[in-house]
Amino acid sequence: MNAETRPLIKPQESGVSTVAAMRAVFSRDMKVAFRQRQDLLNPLLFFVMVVTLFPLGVSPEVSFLREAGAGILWVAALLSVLLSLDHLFRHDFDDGTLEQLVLQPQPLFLLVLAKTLAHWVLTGLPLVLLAPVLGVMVHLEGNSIAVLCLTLLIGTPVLSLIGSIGAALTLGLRSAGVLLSLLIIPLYIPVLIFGTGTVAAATEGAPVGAYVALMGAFLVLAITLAPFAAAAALRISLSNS
Amino acid sequence: MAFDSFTAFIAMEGHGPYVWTCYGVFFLLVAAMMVWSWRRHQAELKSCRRVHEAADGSGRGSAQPTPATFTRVKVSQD
Amino acid sequence: MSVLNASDVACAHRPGYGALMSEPILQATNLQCERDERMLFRDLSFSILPGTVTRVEGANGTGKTTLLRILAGLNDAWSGELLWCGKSRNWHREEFLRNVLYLGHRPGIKALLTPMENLRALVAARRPVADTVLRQALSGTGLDGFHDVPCRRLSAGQQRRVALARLLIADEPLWLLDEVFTAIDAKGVSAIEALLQQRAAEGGAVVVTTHHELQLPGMRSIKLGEVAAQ
Amino acid sequence: MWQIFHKLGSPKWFFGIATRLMPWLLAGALALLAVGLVWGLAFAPKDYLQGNSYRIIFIHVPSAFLAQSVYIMMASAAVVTLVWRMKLADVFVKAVAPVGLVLTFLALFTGAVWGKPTWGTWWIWDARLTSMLILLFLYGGAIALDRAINDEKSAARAVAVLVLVGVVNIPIIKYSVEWWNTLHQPATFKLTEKPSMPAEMWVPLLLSVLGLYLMFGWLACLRMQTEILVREQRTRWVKEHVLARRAG
Repeated sequence: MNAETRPLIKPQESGVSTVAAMRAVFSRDMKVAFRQRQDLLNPLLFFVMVVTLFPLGVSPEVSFLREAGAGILWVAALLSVLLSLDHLFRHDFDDGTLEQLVLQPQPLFLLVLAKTLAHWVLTGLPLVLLAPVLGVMVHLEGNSIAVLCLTLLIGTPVLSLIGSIGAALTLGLRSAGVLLSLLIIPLYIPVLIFGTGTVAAATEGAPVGAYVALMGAFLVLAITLAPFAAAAALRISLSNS
Repeated sequence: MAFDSFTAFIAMEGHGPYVWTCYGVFFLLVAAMMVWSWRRHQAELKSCRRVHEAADGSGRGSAQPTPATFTRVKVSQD
Repeated sequence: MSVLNASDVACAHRPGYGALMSEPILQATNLQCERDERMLFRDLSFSILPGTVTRVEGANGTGKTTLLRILAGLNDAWSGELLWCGKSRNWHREEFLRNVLYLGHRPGIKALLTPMENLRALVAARRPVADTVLRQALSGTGLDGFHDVPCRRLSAGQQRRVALARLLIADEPLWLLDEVFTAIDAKGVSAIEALLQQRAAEGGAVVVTTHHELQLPGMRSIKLGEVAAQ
Repeated sequence: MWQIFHKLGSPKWFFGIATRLMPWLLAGALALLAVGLVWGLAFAPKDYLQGNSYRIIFIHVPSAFLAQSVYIMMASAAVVTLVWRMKLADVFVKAVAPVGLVLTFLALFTGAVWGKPTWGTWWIWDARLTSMLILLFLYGGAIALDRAINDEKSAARAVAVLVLVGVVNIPIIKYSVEWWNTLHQPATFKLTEKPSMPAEMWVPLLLSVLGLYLMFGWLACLRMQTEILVREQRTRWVKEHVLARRAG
């Protein structure tokens, strides 16, 4: 038998490192997003609009806004992230990129983590950057705005990570958007509570270190567990398609 | 007995409506779950039976299903 | 003929060793798949040998795509046994994925990216390939001049060709190709047929589903749809 | 070992066991609930603080207790679904999720009605009630996801992932809601936690909790049997079962 007629089964060590593969996934998502820049603005506009509804719908009084401001901003940020989650896997699912992602030899949960990170950089991070402006508009004080931004900085990645599970579970279903919200909102409650609670504590002048540390713990927990669940959910959803 | 009379038992010193509403809704929902689950079970048994009886029938050739002839069905105009 | 002992045969992990031609690269035993309460197939057994092209045959709805997705590891809703080089595929998933190339009927091409970017992203997950090689591959599928045009401006056939460009540089020993001739013109079809044949001659194993009448010398086939008739 | 495991997971085996078990479960449930609730309603002494309204405890606590443990049971079954792909675990989750939803609703409803004479308002953002409300959402989400996926196996596995994620979150939710509660309104006095409850109160409470557990067992068996019939309709044993019942 001729040596050339034997296909070489590739040895274990060959191929691309997991980090390189994650970087490739991340940069592709960024590239795709920046080819459609106007879509990046949508969650931000939504964020601003929801915040605007509160002074109009409830009261423009400084005292009310100062007390409710952190909560309003947090709820609005949560809803914007929720709104953008539907796209996390949807386009990849429709064009078949997701199949290829699942068939990559690298651990799927790490690739999902890279995708989720890209999602956060494209939606969560801009919200954090915009928050100080809106914080001033709802009459929050300087210190409170700083703490609010800090909690959003730690909290929005958690929202993206938990959301990735819901997005993966509802992939390819009818009315996936509404279903996604139903599944995910209850899981968002602890982050919301601690996000706003920390700002409230800061407004009263209480030390916030412990709460921030606790939110950090949420983030660590979400980073370690959510990608596994999302990867499992993706396999299930693809299996069904 | 913690109450002096039946009327006192019903009234529960003014808390009667609350207590009895709760118990009422509790029994209603638990009973509804029981009845509904039971009826669904019976319906499913029945449908399984129908499926298998139909399969048995055609297998033995006793009750042949009508062959597909695609003849038009007469509909009276009354 | 060289003398090989048992550990050398079949998928050794060291470079330089390969599967013997007679050793199936993929072996399915009593595969069964049920979808939406409908039995697609059961007791399906076959083996895929290196150096062969295998065509999955069957009418619409007999589960050709599903079978291919099961083989690729995209569909988990099956029972039976699937051996990859004599080992359980599910327990050697990473090694298996390293060695298999799957092209679905959704080609995995991002409309907003250019053919070059798409091809680079698809290949980069598996091995580093120089851009010049990628360009050659794209040119080889007749996409000269379109390398840096966003894919949404390309026709359906051209988009498929971007995905097919992977085949020109792929070194995976097992190819699973779903409806590979869709949206490809007659000239392209015969070129792809030649490509598959060449791949088989190199020792690769190719599994295809297609409605197109594929006739290659030495082609094997898996027939689906007989369960439904029973 | 695996043989036993597989036998335990076999729908046919379960169907037989459940048929034999169900009369006992139902009888036990009715007896315990009757004794516990009559005792609680008519014979247990009045609470010195809340008066007679506290008698709602004999249904509120069992419902709340069971609502939470049903979710834990579903999560355990979800592990079995994902790891061993046992059909019976899928069936269990699907069959009991609506029961859990109803029990959670009952806990919420009785809590709200109890709140009126106690706090003077129907709803209060009390830590327990809020946690229960979130549990209701979790149940609702699981049922909605199950309904949305056509393929049974995929639905079971997707719901299993969701329930597991939920069960990891439940302690976090509980903790954060309690923290939030102390932040906003220090609890004046809680509905259920009494420093010490006399035996005439906790014995009937225990009886009704056990009674509702047995009732849940009966409902779970019945609903699982129904679900098994749906799934295994074409098998030989189902055929024998349904045709034998017609003859007998």
